[in-house]
Amino acid sequence: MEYILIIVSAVFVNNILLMQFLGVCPFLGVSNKVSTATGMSGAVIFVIALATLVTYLLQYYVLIPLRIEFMQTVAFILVIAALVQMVEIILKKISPSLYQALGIFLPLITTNCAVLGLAIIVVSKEFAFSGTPQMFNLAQAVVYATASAVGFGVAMILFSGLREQLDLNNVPKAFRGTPIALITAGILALAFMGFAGIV
Amino acid sequence: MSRTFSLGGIHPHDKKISANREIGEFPLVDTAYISMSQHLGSLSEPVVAKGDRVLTGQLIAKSTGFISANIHSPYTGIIHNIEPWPDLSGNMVLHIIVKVEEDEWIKGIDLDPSVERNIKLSKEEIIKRIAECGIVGLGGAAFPTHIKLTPPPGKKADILIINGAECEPYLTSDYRLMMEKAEELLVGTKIMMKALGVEKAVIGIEENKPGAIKKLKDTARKDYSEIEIESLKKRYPQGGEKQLIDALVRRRVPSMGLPIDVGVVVQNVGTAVAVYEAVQKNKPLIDGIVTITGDCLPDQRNFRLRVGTTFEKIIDVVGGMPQEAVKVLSGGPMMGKAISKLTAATVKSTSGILFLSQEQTKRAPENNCIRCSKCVQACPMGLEPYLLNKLARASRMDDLEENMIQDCIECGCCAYTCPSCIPLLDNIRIAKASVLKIMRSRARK
Amino acid sequence: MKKEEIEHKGIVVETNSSFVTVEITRSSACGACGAKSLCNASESGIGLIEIPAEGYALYEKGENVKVFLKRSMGFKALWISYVIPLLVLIIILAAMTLVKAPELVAGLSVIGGIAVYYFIVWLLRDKLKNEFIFTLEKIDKK
Amino acid sequence: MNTVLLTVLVLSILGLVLALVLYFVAQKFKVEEDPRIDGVQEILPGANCGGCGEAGCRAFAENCVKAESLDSLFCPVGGNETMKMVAEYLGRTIDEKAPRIAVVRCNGTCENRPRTTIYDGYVSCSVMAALYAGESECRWGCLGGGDCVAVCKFDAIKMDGVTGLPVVDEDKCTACGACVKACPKAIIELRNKGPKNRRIFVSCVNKDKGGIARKACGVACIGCGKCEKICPFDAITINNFLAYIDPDKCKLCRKCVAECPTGAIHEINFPVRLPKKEEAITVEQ
Amino acid sequence: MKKLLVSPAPHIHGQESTSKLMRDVIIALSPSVAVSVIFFGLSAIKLVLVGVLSAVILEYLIQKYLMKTKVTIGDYSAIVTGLLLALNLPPSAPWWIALIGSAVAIGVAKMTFGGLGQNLFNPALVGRVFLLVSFPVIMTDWAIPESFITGADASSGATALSIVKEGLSRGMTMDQIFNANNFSYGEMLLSKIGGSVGEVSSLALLLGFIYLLARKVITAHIPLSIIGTVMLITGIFYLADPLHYPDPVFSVLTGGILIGAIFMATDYVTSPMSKKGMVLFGAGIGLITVLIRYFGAYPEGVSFAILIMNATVPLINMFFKPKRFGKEVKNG
Amino acid sequence: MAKESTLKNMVLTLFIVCLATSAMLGGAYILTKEPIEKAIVAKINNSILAVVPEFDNVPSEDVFTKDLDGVSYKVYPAKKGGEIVGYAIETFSNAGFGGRISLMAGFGADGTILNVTVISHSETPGLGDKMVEGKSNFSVQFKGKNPAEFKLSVKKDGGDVDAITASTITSRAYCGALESAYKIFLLCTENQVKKEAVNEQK
Amino acid sequence: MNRNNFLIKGIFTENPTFVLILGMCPTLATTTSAINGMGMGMATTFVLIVSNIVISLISSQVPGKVRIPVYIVVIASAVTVLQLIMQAFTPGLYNTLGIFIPLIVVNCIILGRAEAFASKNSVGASALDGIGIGIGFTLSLTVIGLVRELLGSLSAFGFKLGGGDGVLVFVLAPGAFLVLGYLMVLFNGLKSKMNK
Ligand SMILES: Cc1cc2nc3c(=O)[nH]c(=O)nc-3n(C[C@H](O)[C@H](O)[C@H](O)COP(=O)(O)O)c2cc1C
Ligand SMILES: Cc1cc2nc3c(=O)[nH]c(=O)nc-3n(C[C@H](O)[C@H](O)[C@H](O)COP(=O)(O)O)c2cc1C
Ligand SMILES: Cc1cc2nc3c(=O)[nH]c(=O)nc-3n(C[C@H](O)[C@H](O)[C@H](O)COP(=O)(O)O)c2cc1C
Ligand SMILES: Cc1cc2nc3c(=O)[nH]c(=O)nc-3n(C[C@H](O)[C@H](O)[C@H](O)CO)c2cc1C
Ligand code: SF4
Ligand code: SF4
Ligand code: SF4
Ligand code: SF4
Ligand code: FES
Repeated sequence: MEYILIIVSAVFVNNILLMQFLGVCPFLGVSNKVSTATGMSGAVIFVIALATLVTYLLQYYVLIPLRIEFMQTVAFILVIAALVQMVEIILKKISPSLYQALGIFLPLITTNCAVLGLAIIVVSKEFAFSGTPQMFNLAQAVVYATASAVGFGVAMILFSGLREQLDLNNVPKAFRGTPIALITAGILALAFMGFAGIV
Repeated sequence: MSRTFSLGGIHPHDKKISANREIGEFPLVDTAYISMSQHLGSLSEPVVAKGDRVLTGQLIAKSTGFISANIHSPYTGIIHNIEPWPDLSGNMVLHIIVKVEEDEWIKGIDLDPSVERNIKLSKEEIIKRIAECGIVGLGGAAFPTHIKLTPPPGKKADILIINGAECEPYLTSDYRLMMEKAEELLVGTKIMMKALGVEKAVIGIEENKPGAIKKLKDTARKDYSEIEIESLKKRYPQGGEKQLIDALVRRRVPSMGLPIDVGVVVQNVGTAVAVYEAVQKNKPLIDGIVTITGDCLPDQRNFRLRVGTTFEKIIDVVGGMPQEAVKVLSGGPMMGKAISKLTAATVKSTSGILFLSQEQTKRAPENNCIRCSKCVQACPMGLEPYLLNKLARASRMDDLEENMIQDCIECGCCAYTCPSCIPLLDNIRIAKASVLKIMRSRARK
Repeated sequence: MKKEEIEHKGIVVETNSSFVTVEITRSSACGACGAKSLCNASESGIGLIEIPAEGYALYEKGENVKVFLKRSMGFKALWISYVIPLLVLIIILAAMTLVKAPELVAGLSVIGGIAVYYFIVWLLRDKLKNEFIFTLEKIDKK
Repeated sequence: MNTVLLTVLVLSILGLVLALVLYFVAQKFKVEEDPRIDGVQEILPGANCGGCGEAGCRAFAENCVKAESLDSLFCPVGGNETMKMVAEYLGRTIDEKAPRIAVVRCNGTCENRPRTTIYDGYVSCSVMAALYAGESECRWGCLGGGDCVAVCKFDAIKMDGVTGLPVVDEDKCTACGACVKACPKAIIELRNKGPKNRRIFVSCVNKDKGGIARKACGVACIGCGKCEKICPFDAITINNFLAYIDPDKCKLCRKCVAECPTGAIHEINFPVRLPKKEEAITVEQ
Repeated sequence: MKKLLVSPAPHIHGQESTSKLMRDVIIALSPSVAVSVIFFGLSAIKLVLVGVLSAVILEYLIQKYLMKTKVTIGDYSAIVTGLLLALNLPPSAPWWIALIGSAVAIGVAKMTFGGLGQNLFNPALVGRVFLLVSFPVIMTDWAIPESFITGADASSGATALSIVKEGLSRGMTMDQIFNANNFSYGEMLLSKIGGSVGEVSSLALLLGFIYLLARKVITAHIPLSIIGTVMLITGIFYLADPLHYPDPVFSVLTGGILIGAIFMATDYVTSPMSKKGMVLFGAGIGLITVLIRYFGAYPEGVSFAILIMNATVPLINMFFKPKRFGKEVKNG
Repeated sequence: MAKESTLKNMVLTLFIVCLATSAMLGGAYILTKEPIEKAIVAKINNSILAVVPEFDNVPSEDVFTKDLDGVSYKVYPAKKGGEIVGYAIETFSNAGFGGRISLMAGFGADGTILNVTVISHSETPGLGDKMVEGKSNFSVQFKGKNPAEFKLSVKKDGGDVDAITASTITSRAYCGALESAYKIFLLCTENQVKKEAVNEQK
Repeated sequence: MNRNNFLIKGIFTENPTFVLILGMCPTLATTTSAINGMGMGMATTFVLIVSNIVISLISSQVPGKVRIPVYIVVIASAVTVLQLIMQAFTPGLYNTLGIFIPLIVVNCIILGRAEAFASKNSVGASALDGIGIGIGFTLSLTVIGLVRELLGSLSAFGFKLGGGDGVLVFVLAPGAFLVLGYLMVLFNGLKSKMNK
């Protein structure tokens, strides 16, 4: 039950994109096509899950024991950057054709707010769905981060569909591009407010 | 129970105001303009020269290719000239111009009106005769009939469908033909069945022509038990061949396919009668039944009209251009072509001339698409016209292809229903041509 | 070209008896931006694509070409490289949590599990190679 | 102090690992972009118009750097000057292309060419062209649907409300050729802009016989051949009753203009000299 | 000689036009307007007038002076938007609420996207949700203003749903709540329970539904699938725990389900194109509505549910194409 | 311009950069360590100061925890001259509109609520955040009330508290948090009483 | 480049928010009020200036292929220093801006400037560039914050301007998107008008 609450909360109620504003740049930039948005979401979910896992371990088994929590930002960003690059190298090493197929299909995933933001959130915020607020344990942290990434994906995919339709519509010139995307996102966020209070 | 096709369709007012007028003979004209492009495919090649005298029914131009047809002289007279002459859309097409003198038929044509029931020719002879007589489909596309009767290797027809739907509003030529030449039609059907080697034929007729249904059923009851007469719901485009096949035998012609892919050949009733006349009477295709109609016309008529008569002449005969008429169509209001040159002449497949008034035909200004999905619901091919229109305007060719624009039969249901008066079909038609070109060029690679 | 294919423009940079190497051109105006190598929005990071030369012998260096890949292949690549490892991650994590393993152990075994997964994929690399096939087409220059 | 040491330790280790990772990335992986691409791009106008046939200026720049020769590459917006700069930058040579401009070869204004039908469909040249010959008797001439106007990215071509013909704005036209492709009647041609923007061309595409052409339009080329005869440079040829002036051969002597009985030959940007020519110009305006 | 008119086929056009369709929607809404005027008197008239007028005037001003395009208030769609917005407000709302709502509906949700047919979200609902989120106090105050007929017995001051939600949160059972408040189905059909201006009489709304169906303005796919889903899900909850969940009929008759399903989810512009898609769309709305009602902070979720499903419409259209005539592609 | 990218070069550069920046970081950390700690302590002390009467001890040093329903709460006793004059209890509720609401509630020795401040919350600005002192009169109504006779629930639920308009959820959560704090207070004083009783027995 | 232009560039021609559309997350998240927006803007400006200076100092010594990691380390350190300082001296603002302070690290503006400008220019020019862009960013955020604050709570820089509550959405998430969207249109309109 607790995990269900975590998931619903992360995907819908506190959607990282629409409610917490993490990862807005790729949201505005890559969401032109449904297929690309889907692919991007898949990749981002994995990267976020893995990055959260690693940074969680880093936080609790390196930084805190050494009492250098203030190094969090530097350490996290370096680890995440290296991790993302490493996944790509590994993929390229494993099968160049697989990597090429992926590359031609997806935009490059680099670190963005969502990855770093979630890594920091899960180790610094207390959560309480019932009882005493606590820091997340590892499983909760990863589930929360993954679910948030799924929420990011849901918003991205919905939005890419809307974008594809807008492409064919006759949006006034002044609004074309980013402004209409922002306004659409605003209305989408308005709609998502309906989920308020579910968790 | 009347049958009908499964997707889409619309119900325009049918306005068959000339239904009760018997087929009349059209008077002789002074000059006939015979187009060399009376069929789908390449132009025919004249076999006569300027100054030659030709007889009615004499071969004057020969088929030049696979999808091409012979052309015969509709009148007796002197070849005045062979030169480009505007067709009804104003484009110059090679015409043979005949100064008409009289109406002397060439020998070998049986002009006896009695019905010749006995089919003597063999399968091969039938097809040869049809080709010689220059028969083309009279349902609109003017596709050479002998080719349709020779299925490509590996394909086999098992049903012949005779298209008597005449779903276009106003037109009554097929109806009159079924009323007045019922038995010839049935014999023609049997000839084609023989040519195709099929055991079964179905004639589909829209239920707003109860007279024709009754007449054919009565006639068929005697000796034509292998020919079924089916009544069809009144719903446009019941006569579209894919729809008709769906309605009558519940087979779906695949996308980009032909009726023969599902073992069916479709022929128009006029074609069937023309086949009868060619095979049994050796008469080439030089005339056809034409409805001349329109609400603003005082006197609507059905004529047996020779090929090569100018529209000007026809208008004269029916009493001049009506005051209110602003648009003259060759064909029905849904698929017919607007005539821009009255000096142009009729061709084999001309089936009607329709006068429309400003009020009936003026296009309303286009508004934004309100995504009402009425076009989607009307499209008999299950396409999304609104989307095709938008994609076409954005020149998104690959998306158009994915959304099966090539399946559009250009029936116009979408444009007819659209409450926002969007010229859906205008855009779809152009884009469809471009997409087909792209597809072909890819296929060639 | 059909919609089921992803298409990129590129230039042939090398040909030899076994491979045609194509460099993908950045296709959007993004390419001009100073921050492109860091930006999430800019397009594809891949540069070179090697295509088995069979049938493409006529291609010359410097030629403008289009590279195609079936869209479904793109999704397949996505599954193999990201989605399945994600499932591996979650399953191992769930299992370790259920058996109440210490977090450090759980975390490290997840990383180990993913490593094993990638290793298995590596073992299958020859099979994969034949899966993801690109096609080439010359661009007609007018 | 302990903390500082730890900090240094941790960061240094991280830095080391990162360096290794990135070393492999760089070794195995990234295609280092040719820095010259940036250079070329800076030279380009940056309109990202696609006139060159590429997705944008960047792609064009990449092409310039990588292609074996610059011959088949041309930026219509920047024109020769830009291409020269690009060639200089890359240390290559190019043939100079004469600057060009879009020319509308139809003068069938409402006055010159009476309308015989009224078009009442979707206003688009391609739709009209597929349907029929056009509102006038001339089946070659401009349909006035403005497909060329719609396609121009530079706002360089406008419909003249009075004549019903498109007019090219000399200052804005980049000779990208988009309108040429869009016109279903092949009326627009890219011609040499000419010295001082002066050029002479036959403003008609009617290939019908003289009589028919003349009947359809008062200023049609009737293929009489007078210009062909008078041209001292053999620049004019007549095919299908239609004269064509080869822009590369034409020396702008203006003899043909005076000779044309219908005024189908247009001269642009010449000083007004003979009263007769004034007439021709008024017709054009 | 007479100049002939030339155009591509088809040469005739059906009877439908945008303005006729919109007029039909207005006609279908008129019973509800009438009922609301009877029950809420001047305040209903005031809200409807302000809503409609400001919508139309704003559309006119924006088209004329900001967008400088053709003015299309003649298609009546702005009237529909204004009317539906007004019908979705609490009767006690002040006039400026209707004004702001219309401004957001027309200005933000419709004109920003390019006007009629271009918007992605239902304008009236964007207006309403904007108001709900911005002015929750006003928008959830169901005090019933003076009415033409004696308002005394009708002024419960809260919607049935909020009463239920409130009651449940205080640990009451459904029966207790029903008894305490004298709910009955007859009242719900004819309107005795508080609610938005237009939600008040289910009967009037159903009348409009029948009219729209008869005139073929809408098909029944979306409304029926919404109502069906709501009944199904609330039915399951009801069967599982009748003490704490209302029965399905109550669930459908209360709140905005009917007006939402009949008039707002069916808005052409923001609903799917294919039949299958419509059914899915409706089911989604039903599901989210119940979810919000039962688990969310808001007592009512129809508006949010429709807006959320509006966002899925492009995807639905992409994946639920109409049944094609000939699927198999040959020799492509 | 840039140096060649050999392995040695790269490792060296990164290493040096890391070394330099980390040294700088460590330095910055040491320099700011004290002010940061002070800021944190000050925050707690300030909120304690705001809710309990004058005291002469350092409550954050005397802090102890009490458990209620499996949840532990921090209690800061305020003493004057060794005598307990009140408790500042850090309490919370998870039932807020935006999740968790943390309060610092000050009780006098007799159980009257002296003052309440909001430590953290994520309620809606303009609605739920009116519970924050100074933003509306909501928090004022608790001052000087003794929960023994002042029922800590909103009037809608039969209590004595005037809810914030349209923010019943927040108001309920706030009351809930206070309720728990009061119970903790009772636990504390119970012990006290017991202790006193024991003392007396002795 | 003309040195005096750095302000025009930052505020106008290369305004990071409205023209480059970078760093959208903090722009949307922290502009619930003018003060918060300004605080975030100033924090970012600090990092921008420091990183620009440092990077322009060291860039000539950095091999091409470790450029990015070196930049990241520099930027992250600058951010950490900022974090420490804010925690120590402005704990209130630090808490309000929350997670978006560490996220300055991934703000594309900073890496973008490092790549595009600081690595190729002198220390002085880089510092000015940082100041210009920083001011542009701060100004944008302040304006967005001000608009949202005005509409949403009828106050400006914390001063109440009238009775009543304002239109609540504007301080909530949807309002952030809407205000930024419309301001962007306004900005573009202004810009094109000025260009004429
Ligand atoms: C929309 C549409 C409607 C048609 N309606 C008729 C019709 O009413 N009667 C008819 O004989 N052919 C009609 N046709 C033509 C038929 O599809 C088919 O081509 C014809 O029956 C074949 O016979 P033919 O080769 O003898 O002409 C229609 C075609 C289309 C696309
Ligand atoms: C390009 C083309 C090729 C065709 N090829 C054949 C064919 O090989 N065999 C055949 O029986 N009919 C063929 N048809 C005829 C069609 O099946 C159809 O009967 C004809 O287009 C007239 O249909 P309509 O009147 O509905 O437009 C062909 C038609 C077209 C347009
Ligand atoms: C955007 C928004 C934010 C809200 N924030 C709060 C809040 O912070 N606290 C709260 O108690 N209710 C909040 N609500 C809930 C409603 O105001 C509603 O009144 C609540 O469900 C309780 O209703 P009542 O006070 O009338 O019983 C919010 C509603 C909306 C639309
Ligand atoms: C059946 C039907 C339902 C409609 N429902 C709405 C609605 O719920 N909200 C609205 O703003 N407009 C509605 N309209 C009007 C119109 O479609 C709407 O203003 C467009 O969304 C504006 O682009 C409706 C129109 C029709 C025909
Ligand atoms: S014209 Fe084409 S798209 Fe339109 S209804 Fe007919 S088949 Fe469908
Ligand atoms: S019928 Fe017209 S308005 Fe309706 S969806 Fe189709 S194109 Fe749009
Ligand atoms: S489209 Fe035609 S007019 Fe416009 S710039 Fe290109 S060549 Fe010139
Ligand atoms: S020049 Fe060609 S494209 Fe332009 S309006 Fe005339 S016909 Fe149309
Ligand atoms: S600021 Fe760019 S993704 Fe967040």
